[in-house]
Amino acid sequence: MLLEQQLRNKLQKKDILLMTHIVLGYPSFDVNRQVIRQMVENGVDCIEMQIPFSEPMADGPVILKANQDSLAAGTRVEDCIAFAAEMVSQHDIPFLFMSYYNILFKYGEEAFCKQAADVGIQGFIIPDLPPEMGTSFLALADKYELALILIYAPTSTDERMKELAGHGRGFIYCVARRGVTGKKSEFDQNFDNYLNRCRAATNLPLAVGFGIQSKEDIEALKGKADMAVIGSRTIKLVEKEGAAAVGPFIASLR
Amino acid sequence: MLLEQQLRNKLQKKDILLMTHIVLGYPSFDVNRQVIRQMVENGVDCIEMQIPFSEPMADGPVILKANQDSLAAGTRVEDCIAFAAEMVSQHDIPFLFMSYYNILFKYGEEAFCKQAADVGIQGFIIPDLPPEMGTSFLALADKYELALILIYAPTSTDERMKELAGHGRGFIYCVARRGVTGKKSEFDQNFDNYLNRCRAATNLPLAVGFGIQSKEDIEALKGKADMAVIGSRTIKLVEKEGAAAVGPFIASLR
Amino acid sequence: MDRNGFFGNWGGAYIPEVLYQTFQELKEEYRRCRKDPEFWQDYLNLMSTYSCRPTPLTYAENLTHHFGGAKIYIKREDLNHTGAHKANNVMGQGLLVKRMGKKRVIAETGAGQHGMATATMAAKFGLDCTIYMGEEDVIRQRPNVFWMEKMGATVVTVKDGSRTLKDAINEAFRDWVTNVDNTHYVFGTACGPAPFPEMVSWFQSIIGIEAAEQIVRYHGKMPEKIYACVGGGSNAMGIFKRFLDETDVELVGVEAGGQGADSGAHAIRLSSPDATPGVAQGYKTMFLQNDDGQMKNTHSVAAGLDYVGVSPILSDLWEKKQVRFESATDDEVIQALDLTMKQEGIIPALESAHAFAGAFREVGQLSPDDAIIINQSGRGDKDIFTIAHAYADPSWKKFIIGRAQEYSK
Amino acid sequence: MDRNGFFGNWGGAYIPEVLYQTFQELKEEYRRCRKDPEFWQDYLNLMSTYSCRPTPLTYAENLTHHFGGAKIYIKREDLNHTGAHKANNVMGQGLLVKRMGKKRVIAETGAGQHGMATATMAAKFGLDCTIYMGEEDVIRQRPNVFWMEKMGATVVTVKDGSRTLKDAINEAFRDWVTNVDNTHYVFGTACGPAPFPEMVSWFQSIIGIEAAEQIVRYHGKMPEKIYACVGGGSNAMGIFKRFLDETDVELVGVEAGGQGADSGAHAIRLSSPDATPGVAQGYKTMFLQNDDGQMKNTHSVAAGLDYVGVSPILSDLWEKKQVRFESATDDEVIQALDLTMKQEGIIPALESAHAFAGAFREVGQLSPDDAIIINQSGRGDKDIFTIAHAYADPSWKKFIIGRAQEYSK
Ligand SMILES: Cc1ncc(COP(=O)(O)O)c(C=O)c1O
Ligand SMILES: Cc1ncc(COP(=O)(O)O)c(C=O)c1O
Repeated sequence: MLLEQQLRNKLQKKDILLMTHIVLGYPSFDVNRQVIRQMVENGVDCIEMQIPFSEPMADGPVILKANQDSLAAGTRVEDCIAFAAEMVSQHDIPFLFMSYYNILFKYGEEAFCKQAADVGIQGFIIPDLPPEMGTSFLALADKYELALILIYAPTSTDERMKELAGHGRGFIYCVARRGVTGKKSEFDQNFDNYLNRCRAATNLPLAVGFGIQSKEDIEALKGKADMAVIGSRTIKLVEKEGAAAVGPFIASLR
Repeated sequence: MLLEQQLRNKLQKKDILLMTHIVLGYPSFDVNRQVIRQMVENGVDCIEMQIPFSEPMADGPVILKANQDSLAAGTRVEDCIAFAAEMVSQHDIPFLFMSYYNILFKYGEEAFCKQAADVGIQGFIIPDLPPEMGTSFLALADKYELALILIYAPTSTDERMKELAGHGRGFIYCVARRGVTGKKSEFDQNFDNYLNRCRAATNLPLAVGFGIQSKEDIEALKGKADMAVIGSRTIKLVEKEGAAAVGPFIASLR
Repeated sequence: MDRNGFFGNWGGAYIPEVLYQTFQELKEEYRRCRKDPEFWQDYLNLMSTYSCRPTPLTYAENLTHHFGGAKIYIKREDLNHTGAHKANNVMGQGLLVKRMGKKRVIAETGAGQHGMATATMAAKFGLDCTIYMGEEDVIRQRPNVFWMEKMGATVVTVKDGSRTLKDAINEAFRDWVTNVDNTHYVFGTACGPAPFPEMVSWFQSIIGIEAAEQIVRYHGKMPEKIYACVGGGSNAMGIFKRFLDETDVELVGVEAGGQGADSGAHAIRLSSPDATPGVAQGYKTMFLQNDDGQMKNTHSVAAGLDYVGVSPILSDLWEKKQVRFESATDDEVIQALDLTMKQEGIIPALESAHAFAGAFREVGQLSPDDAIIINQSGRGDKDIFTIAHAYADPSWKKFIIGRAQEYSK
Repeated sequence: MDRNGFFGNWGGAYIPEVLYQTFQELKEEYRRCRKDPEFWQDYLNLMSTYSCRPTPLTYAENLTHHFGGAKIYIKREDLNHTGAHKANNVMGQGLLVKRMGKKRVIAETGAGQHGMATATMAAKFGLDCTIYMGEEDVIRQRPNVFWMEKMGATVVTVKDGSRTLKDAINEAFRDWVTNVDNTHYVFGTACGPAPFPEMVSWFQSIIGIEAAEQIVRYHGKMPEKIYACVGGGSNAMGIFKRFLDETDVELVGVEAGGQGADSGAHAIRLSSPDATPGVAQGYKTMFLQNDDGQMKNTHSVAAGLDYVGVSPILSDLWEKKQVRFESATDDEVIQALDLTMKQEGIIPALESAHAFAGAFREVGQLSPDDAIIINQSGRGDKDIFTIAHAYADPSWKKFIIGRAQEYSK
């Protein structure tokens, strides 16, 4: 079943879904394992697993450091794929790969899609691959029934949003604000107008990411968005209080 | 009696005359006193007393340092004139002032000539005052019967020598070589040719200076020059062995 | 450049969605400027009154006799205001920023030359300015940092990754996506997402346009070869562009050989097998990366050449064999610098000295009837710390130690 | 200049007899060059291909608005090769030396700029080169010393007297009287025995010739006032000369006020009562000396202005009230420098900054319809140690201390 359908099914039972994010190999695959278990057990609906890249242009200090430390610890792409296979087999929620285009490009677009499909990954988030640059990759993703999630930003015009909607699969990742990951966002009137524009532009489910940190944030999104994305927040949590703290935190969000 | 005549008289009795040089106030007027006494007692025929100047452009390291130390010790032009008066009254040989033009210029050309004449100075050596620059001063020197000694250099053309001869008084100071005071000179064939040119250009007595250090040097000059000039050599001697060493050294030169 | 910003297989604009709209506007404004003859005229006026364009083409008579081959001419970008070709690009983008009405500029810098140039432009055009500079370069190029700050710019030391140029670029992009509305990113070289490679090359093309006119005036015909050092590729594109259609003129790009092509410690992207196609910092080109696509650390004595990528336009010209690429090691570069100083009284920047080293290797074999042009992209003054260091000059060390003692009091 | 080298009551040639003949030859050759239109043409060609003459005249729009008075134009001698107007004089004398067939040049230097320029010229013309530099200046201007040596010159540190410019000049004369046959003394400013004051001014006059043409082109008429800093007087004479007959143009020379006109620690020869007529270093002018005629120590933050004498031509113009003289203190100069960097992105040498300080004081009172020209004799890069020091920049100190620790290992 395609990612979009899976999410729609979940949305039958919940008024908003939760997607979380981890950086593979940071602080270690072992800790990744514990964190993911806690996330799943506490009702996370979807997890994006970031394959670390040396030039994470769109990421803020927290995830940037996670990328660098993971690589410094020797994380390879093959390790990430193997770990993904393990997670998919153990947990019954959709998993996505998040990374920068060079990782896929260097691996080989088709080889990567094939591998991802084989291990049961449902889709990709690639912040530096707008559809103009990803024509061949979009085709391959469809061929292997993988959803290439596209991104909306507050700076996107209505016209641009429509264009992206045409290429998007699974859901649209709405970046809550200008800037990189990690900083707090304001969910004010401007934000609502922005989400309304997003909604008007596409029928795909809307996920909202960047700076979502608390139950309040998520409450504020109910009825406006279909999925909330928790990114840096859990990474900081694990750094401070360890993997065990993730479960309670996730639970506290709903 | 004019300087030239005095020297000619001395030349009746000696085959070569000796002129020595001191820097006033270096290392002190006291030492100057002792040194001059020793020079006179050992048969020096003429003494040039250098009034220190802060920019002794034509002097080498030894005399340069003497100038600076004398000034650092507080030597003033007035002190030099007073000291000259004392020497002239005590010793029966001609004394000359050697200095750079600014000292006389700043004092006032006429004022300085008058003063010098009053205290019995016989003439001046001013390395940075060629006759073209000294028209007024030459006239004043004549008025006060002071000899402005002019200088020949190996680079002077015959024509230039003739021109200088016309303005020169007392004797001509023949610089033995290119360069500043203090370094040894070669008294070779070139040098002889040079002295011949000097002799041909003027009837004034010829003094030879720059780098004369020993009896041999002076022997070499006999018959060619009328006066040998000992400069830096005695200053170094006083620095090393004290004033008392000057007498024996002078004696050893003839 | 095709409509997606590609040159053959290279280039493009791999940018986060947040920047999409800005790039549309930038491309639009850039297109307008290219169509508007007045813009180029304004640019020429600015460069001839604020900097000293046209820069001279100097006949290096002593070097020519030293090697006994072709006549050596040096294009003197070192005489630009701020001391390098970087001014050409920055002033051009400055005029663009004024048209776009943005009030703040940011820039990355490696050697500090581009940072200096941008800080200078910002002061002249009354713009706020933030410069991102890798920690290692901040140390290598301290004097430039001092001047940038004195001209009112904020210099941010980047401590991520390899702490050099590429990391400064990432950090600048992070600033841009955050402040996109009022900020223009003055990209410093012919790399990055379209339209930067083409736009920067356009502004720099003034070098070659002048050089072509000058060499014909002095030498009577086109040169045999033209040498330029290649970091990101802007000074090379700047002097090459005009000559691309002159098929008899060989264009030679000299990359940073660092400690040698086999040492791994270099920045050779096109003239060694170490680099492979990749996509980073918003564009596709030949990158020094490992099998996973992770960028490697590079090395060069010249901060401005110490970079993992290279202009996509040059990758295209390389693939099409329109430009030949060589490299020069740190040692060869210091030797070339030494020879040039002693023979001509000219002090090339360490970056530029790569072009000299590359040319010196070959010029002896050419005929005295022919001429070559070396592009002196900048002056070496800025490199005194690096160069004095490379010479291990004892009196320099003594001087620095003395100064430090004063400061430690 | 009359036949004895005087300008009114000033100048002359008070030289030891050993040099008489050389000066005859020098004067002769100089006269021939002045009569020979080809010589000036060769000079222009050299300066436009090796340096970047004509140097720009930059309209300082921001400074103009800042002061709200006359339009401020800056003559950009800083863009010369080696970074100052000194190149104009040195290259001219270089051509002269080639005609005279001498094989060795010597020079004094204060700021190091003239030494740099001479070492550069010597490298280009293949001449042996020895530079005399006061110990204090060697310390103040270390980077220049480094470059001079790298260009093959021998730099002799002068430890006599005040260990600054005047002592370097004496030492250079001592070398000259010793090696007069094969050596030319490249005097660095419009001082010294005739024909140097006039000859140096002649070579520098290219500044004013260009500036006059440029200001009329940009501004439509002659400027109200022209400001130049005055050390020995060469950059001032260089820009003033062309305007001496333009009686409506006021010429203003700015001397080094050091710690203040009353502090005794300054180098004000013409705009304070401290100086008196004197004769030293081969010429007659206004000197800072005591009642006995002994030269005093001078002080300026700018090594190039830290000198006891001044061009006899300027003393004459001062006496005849054709040039007005002012002074600027070290502090005013640092402030003017700071403002110029932030407003225009231009970094004047500390010497030049005196001219800026002098102009800033007055420009506000002039009409916006009028214009002034400030002669930027050189660029400030060379002064980084002095300027960073003056700012007591902490990160700079930290940097130097860090470097020193490396070197102390
Ligand atoms: C003087 C100089 N030359 C060359 C370069 C390399 O850049 P590019 O290859 O874009 O000319 C730099 C970069 O900072 C530089 O400062
Ligand atoms: C940049 C600069 N300006 C001015 C001067 C002062 O010399 P002058 O008065 O001869 O121009 C110097 C002397 O070194 C200098 O380096």
